Amino acid sequence: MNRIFLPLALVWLIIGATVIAFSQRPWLPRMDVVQPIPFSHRVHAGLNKIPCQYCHEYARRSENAGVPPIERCVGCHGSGILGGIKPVTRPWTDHTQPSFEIRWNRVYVLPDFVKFTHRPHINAGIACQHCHGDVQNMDRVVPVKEINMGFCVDCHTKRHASLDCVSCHH
Amino acid sequence: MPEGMSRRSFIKLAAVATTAAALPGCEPAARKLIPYVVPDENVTPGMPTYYASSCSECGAGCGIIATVREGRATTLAGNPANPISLGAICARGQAAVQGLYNPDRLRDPMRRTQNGRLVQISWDDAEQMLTKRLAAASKAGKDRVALMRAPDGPTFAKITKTFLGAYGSTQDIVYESVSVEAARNAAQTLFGRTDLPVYKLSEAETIISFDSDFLETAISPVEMGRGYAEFRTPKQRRGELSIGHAFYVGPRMNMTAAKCDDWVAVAPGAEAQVAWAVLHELVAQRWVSQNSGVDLDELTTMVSAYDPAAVSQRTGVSADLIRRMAQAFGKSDGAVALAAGDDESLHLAAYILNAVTGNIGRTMNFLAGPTPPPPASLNDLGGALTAMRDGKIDVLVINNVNPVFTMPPTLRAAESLQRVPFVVWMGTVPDETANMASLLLPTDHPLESWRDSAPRPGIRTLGQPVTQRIAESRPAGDLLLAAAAKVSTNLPWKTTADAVKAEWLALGPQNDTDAQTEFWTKVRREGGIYSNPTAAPVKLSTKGVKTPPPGDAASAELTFITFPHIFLYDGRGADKPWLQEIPDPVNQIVWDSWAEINPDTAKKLGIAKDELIELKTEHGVIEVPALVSKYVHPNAIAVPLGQGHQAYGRYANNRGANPWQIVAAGSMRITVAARGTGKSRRLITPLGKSDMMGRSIIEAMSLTDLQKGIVPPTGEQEAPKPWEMYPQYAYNVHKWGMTIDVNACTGCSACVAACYAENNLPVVGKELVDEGRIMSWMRIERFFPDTDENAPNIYVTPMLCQQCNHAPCEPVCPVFAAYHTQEGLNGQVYNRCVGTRYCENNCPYKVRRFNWYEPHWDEPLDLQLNPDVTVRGAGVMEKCTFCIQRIQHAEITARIENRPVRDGEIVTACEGACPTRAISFGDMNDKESAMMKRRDENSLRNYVMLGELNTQPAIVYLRDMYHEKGKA
Amino acid sequence: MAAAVPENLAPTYADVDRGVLGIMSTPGAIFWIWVAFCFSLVGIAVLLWARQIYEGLGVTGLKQPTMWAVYITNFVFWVGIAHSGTLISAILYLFRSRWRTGVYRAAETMTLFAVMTAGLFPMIHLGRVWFLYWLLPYPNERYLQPDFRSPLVWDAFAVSTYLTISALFLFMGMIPDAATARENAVGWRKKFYGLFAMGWQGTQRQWHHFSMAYLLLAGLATPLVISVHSVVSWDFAMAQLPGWHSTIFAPYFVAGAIFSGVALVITLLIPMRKWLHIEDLITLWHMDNLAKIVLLMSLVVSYSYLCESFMTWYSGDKIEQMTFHMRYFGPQGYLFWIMVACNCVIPLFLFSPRIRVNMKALWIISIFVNIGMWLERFVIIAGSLAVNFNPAQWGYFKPSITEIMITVGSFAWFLGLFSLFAKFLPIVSMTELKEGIVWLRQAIQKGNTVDY
Amino acid sequence: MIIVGSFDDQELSARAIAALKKARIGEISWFSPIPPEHMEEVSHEKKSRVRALVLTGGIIGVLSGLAITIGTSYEWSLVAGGKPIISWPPFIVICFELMILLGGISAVTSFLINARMPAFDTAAGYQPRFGSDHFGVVVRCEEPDRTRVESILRESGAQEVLLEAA
Repeated sequence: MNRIFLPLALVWLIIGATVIAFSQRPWLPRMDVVQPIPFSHRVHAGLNKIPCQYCHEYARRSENAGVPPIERCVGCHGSGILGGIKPVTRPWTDHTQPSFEIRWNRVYVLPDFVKFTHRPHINAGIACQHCHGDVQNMDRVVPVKEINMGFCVDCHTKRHASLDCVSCHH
Repeated sequence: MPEGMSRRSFIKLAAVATTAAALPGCEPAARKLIPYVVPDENVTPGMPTYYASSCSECGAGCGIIATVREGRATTLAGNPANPISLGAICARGQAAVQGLYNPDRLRDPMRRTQNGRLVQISWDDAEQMLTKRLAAASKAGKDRVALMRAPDGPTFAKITKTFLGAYGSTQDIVYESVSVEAARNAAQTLFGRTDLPVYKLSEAETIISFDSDFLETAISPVEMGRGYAEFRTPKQRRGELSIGHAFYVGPRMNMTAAKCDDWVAVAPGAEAQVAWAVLHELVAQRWVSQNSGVDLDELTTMVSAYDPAAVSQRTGVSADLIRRMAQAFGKSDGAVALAAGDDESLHLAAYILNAVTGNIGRTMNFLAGPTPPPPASLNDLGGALTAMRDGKIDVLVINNVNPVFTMPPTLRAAESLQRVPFVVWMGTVPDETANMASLLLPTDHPLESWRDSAPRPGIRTLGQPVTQRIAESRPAGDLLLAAAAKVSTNLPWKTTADAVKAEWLALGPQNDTDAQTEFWTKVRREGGIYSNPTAAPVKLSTKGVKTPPPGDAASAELTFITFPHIFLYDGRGADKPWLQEIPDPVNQIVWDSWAEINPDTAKKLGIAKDELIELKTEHGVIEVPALVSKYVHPNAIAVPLGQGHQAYGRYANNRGANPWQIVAAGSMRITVAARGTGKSRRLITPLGKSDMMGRSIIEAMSLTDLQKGIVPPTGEQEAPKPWEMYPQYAYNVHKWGMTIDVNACTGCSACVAACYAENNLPVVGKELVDEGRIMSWMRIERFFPDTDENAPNIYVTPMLCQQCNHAPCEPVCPVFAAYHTQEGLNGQVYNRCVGTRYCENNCPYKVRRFNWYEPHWDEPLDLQLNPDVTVRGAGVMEKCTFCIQRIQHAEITARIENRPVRDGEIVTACEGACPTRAISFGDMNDKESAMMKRRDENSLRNYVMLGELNTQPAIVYLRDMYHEKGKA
Repeated sequence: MAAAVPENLAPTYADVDRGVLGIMSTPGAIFWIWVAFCFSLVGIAVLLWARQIYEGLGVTGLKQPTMWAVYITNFVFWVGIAHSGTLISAILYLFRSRWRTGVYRAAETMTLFAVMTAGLFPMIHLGRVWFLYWLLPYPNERYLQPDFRSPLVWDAFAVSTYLTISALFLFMGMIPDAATARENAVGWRKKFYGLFAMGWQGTQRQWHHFSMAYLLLAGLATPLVISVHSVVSWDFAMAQLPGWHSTIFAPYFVAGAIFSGVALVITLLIPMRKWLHIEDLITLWHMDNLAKIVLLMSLVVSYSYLCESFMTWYSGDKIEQMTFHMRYFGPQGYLFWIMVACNCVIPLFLFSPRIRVNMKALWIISIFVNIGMWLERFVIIAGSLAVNFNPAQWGYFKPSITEIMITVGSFAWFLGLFSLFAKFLPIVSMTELKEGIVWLRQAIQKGNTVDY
Repeated sequence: MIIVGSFDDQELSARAIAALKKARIGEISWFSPIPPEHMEEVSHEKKSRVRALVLTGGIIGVLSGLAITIGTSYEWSLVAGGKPIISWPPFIVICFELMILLGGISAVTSFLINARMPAFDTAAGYQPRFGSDHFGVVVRCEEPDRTRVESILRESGAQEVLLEAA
């Protein structure tokens, strides 16, 4: 009997695993994101207690939270607030290079058909950590929660937020 | 624009946002974040920014509000502050963004080599070349430099003067292809005015249009459309409910004629006699105003040859109809006659009609104040071109006009340009004229540059750039000023931006810098300064009035008539794919030109449908496919302008024929010899049948019924009172709905263009339209009535998703991609769709669209995409959801501000664009909303499409209105 | 024609085995060329499908408003074909109809492959076939499930159930035959047939449960076959489109399915019995009976057409009437009239007993019926969509080369699989022929006495 | 000891079984290449358990149909076309199909289990010809009964009687 049923079970296992593998989406948060400069959220948000929205200032006003303009970095790093400029921050305190860019790598990427906007969530008093995890304890930001539809829907159900598909997909 | 933002980061940010929007379905979105170096205080990334500006697509002077996303202008809407547009915008205006992002725009300066090839050169070389030639020309003598341009506003005119002055020339040729010279001459003759009057259709009760397509291209389509809708809205006049009564006298049924009550089909050229016959009847019956200041006796002698009976004999228009027109005109409380064309006697008659009935100062006004200078007259134009041929011009700078394409052969434009040793072309998309130029300079699109316009007294619009340049272009004014700066040291300004600012500051408060700053902010915010000018007093003098020759018009030979296309106009719109793909409202043809020919004439000439007709005049020959239609007079063959480009970018090239090639300068009509060639080219239309087959799709009712309060029999079959098997769902917060006034809808398709722009609808091209793959979520549904009596001339109405409460499309979807939202919408979740297409099969209105292929935009047209709307990939069904992204935006804002969504806060794209305000959107739960009130106030006219199916649409249409035929 | 078997040489059990096992001899070159030809056509179809998936459904002739046409027609056609197999094997089994024994395995095989072919078409027609599994309920983090109110989900359940049950029915019924083949084979074939026989030895215990299970399976398959085509018809009847929205559709489609299916059985059996030399296993008596079913079903189908037209006229629904008017006299009206000729007129020849046993004539008539029934579905599907509620959106469908080749490929796929089956597995049930050997003897006699 | 009688006719083998039963000798079983109507008749077996199992399978099918349709409808209640969330008529279709599906699968599986299939061993007394044109009657008996059994088989018309060691 086993001679037939074992291979069958194996085939089913393989099919099942394939289905599960493919039902994952390529835009899941990436664990391996390395930023171009060794920026530490732990130092900024944790040790120095800089509020999230000091840098990610658009979160309450816009779809995107936004990455801080270099001017914002220079605000502290280039002025007297910090005792001196650490070597790693030198490139962008050099005002002679206005076109200097930091090309941050995105940790959280949503597909185009998900129209997530930060604005209502921040205004509803959801802590950033709710989705992004305890960023203030991370040197390098890695995703803690798997941001998928179930994650959104769970919270929306709990908080009686809109469960209309078109609220996010349009 | 954010001035502090670095150019590179803008381009990159734009690129990030675009890739995100342009990638459908499964591709991972952009993976990089690039921060600003210094943030712009006025811009919130991820949120739209709005800039007021002015529209440069035609001379009407509408204001626009550009929606800018991350530095990219995505959509244009009307500017509510501007009294001409009052928040609405036409299809052509909206397509300006496609001009901006046109993939065929010239990106770098080009020089033509000896063998005719174009080579790219640097701006420095180009400017050097230009100034060298200019210097040489001005050294050779006076007036050896000429500039041909469009009427580009007062500031640009000053820059032009400065430039020409620096090179010792006065040759400023302002060129408009569609001439209104006859109207100007008539105004000059009668009133001594050099400007044209302004019409107030809303004040009128009767309109007679003598071949003036005032709802389409003549005058100002947005303003006239709005006025016409008011004129047609049922309202109390002299204690009786009535709607305006409109007559259209002309050889073909255009969109304007379709919306009028009576289309008086006349042979081309017979309009004037009819107009004078109406005048005859008015005078004979003394339906004239006592204090019009017109010498009636003199008038009586002038009109003596135009007794209605006699004119009826000569033109074939029934005398009774002429008398009815006169009666309606003379006995109404406010009337207006409009005219178009090159026949001065026709314009005279129209002006006199308005004058004798006392309507000057009421429905027709000459405004007091500085009026825009007229474009070059035919004589001046001829003179300038002769000068070129005679070698009197060394350098010709052509800015933003296409004389080679739009000038009839009699002007010999191409030959003239060839004789000019150095032709400089400045513009965006290289055209036929650019083909003859030695130097091609890419200039900024109007949306990229500073400009202004003064379309009429009291209105001055300011155009500010709404987006950064997308090519290596420069403002045309800057080029002229830079060239002038080489030889002249005391220029008032260095750049166009300076010039515009200086000119505008001169209009505001002086000596107070704070007030000046405030003024400058205000005009930029409002897009101009607007005042309400008084009507200038005019006195009519009939001296020198030419009456039409009282010849026999009915038996005249076959006449070719051409007319500006509602979207492509004289050809300048042909490079914009939206305008090519949106079907012409009356004939529903896309991507081609057609020859309207009466079935009788076609039969006589043996011409079949779609057969190429060879149209031969003394000036040339064109071949156009036949559109056999009863809506054109048997004596006429009508071909629209616009197509027939040889060099105007990929969207315009090699389509249709150019009627400019066979007419004479100054006229759009000419005697023609037509014959079938035996070859044929199918005219492409997305429309199936033109016959409604008695179904309740577009309904109409007569004024009499409305007055009596009778609900007319609908096209619908008798259905038993719907019996609900299941309890209705409750919509606790909102239930979105729409009211569409079919009576107000003219078919102008501004809503369709708005939908294309807002919802990232791809343009599929002629072949795919033919295959039935057009992607428009919204369309103008057009039907011909099956009866001549008691029906509108043509039925038109916007057709879009009806958001049915009992939507047939929803329960057939196996995966809930189509479902009903909690706010009563027919949601469509694109990423859930597997593409069974069952929903579209089950949609009785056929308003769903399937992505047969991956959508595609030629770069950089994709910069126009709206990031709030997903771009749908291949295999996905898509449809209108009442601009759900705008609803979401407003609801989120309201929630954050802790208040309910206000009525009118959400404006759908179609509603916002509609010039006639035919569309209103609102909450059906809120009985006080403007949308619901409109329903209630017009309860007799309410109907829903295909109501017998009990789909319970959220769109309630208001029936079209008509006067019963034969009744004044 | 039918091999003349003298009475004294009436077949024995061994003759039956020899006859059927003889078919399963090693095939020759012609067979392989034929199979290779079939599967190369399938290959073309697969390539075209791959292109369709890559580029989008634009490569088909589908358009506004005919969103469904050839693919769905093929789906309904093949599901319909499948039905006759179950009818012959299950329903006639329950009725203890003697003559089914000779033909039922072939019909059942046809059912399985036809359902397999049919099942491909909903996939081929999908815009995003890679999300096909969304039509089935499975736990997922999105909390999203299919909408069981959609007829397409019923379809998914009905067709997959049908595929499962007909495969079970076929392979279970084949167990005793496979054992016979196993006992008469050597080498790899012995193992091959042993796999299908699953250790069947015809013991008392095996027969005891087999008989009951087979009977119950036949009992389950009977309502299933009715339900499957009813569900397929509801894909259309549940829509409100004029020409689709009709309560007559379920019986009408079931009748049509049996009609076309039996016709295809005839189409397949006539060359098969000739080329495989099994005229004395599948006799003229069998063919005569099949022809009678075709005739009966032709009359039922014709009645349905009349009924449909009458109801349209009697309802007074103008839109419905217009749809039918356009179906009869519209630009594609000729398709309807070809269909009427094929389905209602040509089968009337079968009233003649001589034509019923004239294999050439019968074969040609069966081909006409196949064409007619394909057209029937096409006329209903594409024709009704073309003439919908909104005249501004009317438009007729024209197939593209992709659709034509995929259709051809589906026939090739079906014939290829069927040929392989016929050559390698018992295409005629030995067990049941042996059981009814008395009847077989009579059948051969009847075949001999038929005047032809 | 196992005695195998082979017959070329079902009725003869059935007669043999009947006779053996009457004589109350040994344990009788048989092989048949065709559906054994006559042999079953004389064997007087209990009704097959397959019946009950198929019924169970069908009921499970209906119940799982109800569970899937109603459960998933409540999991996320989406409105479509104004129809109720729990729409019975369409759900019945699903229940029906699942009833058939599970009923059919349980018919086959219960047959296989009850018939001890797939079988990898040869049953005692099996001969290959029982797979095509011969019927076998197998009697498991003690040595003393051997002659009686053989004679009954021969009298009933067995073509051949073989003796197999146990």
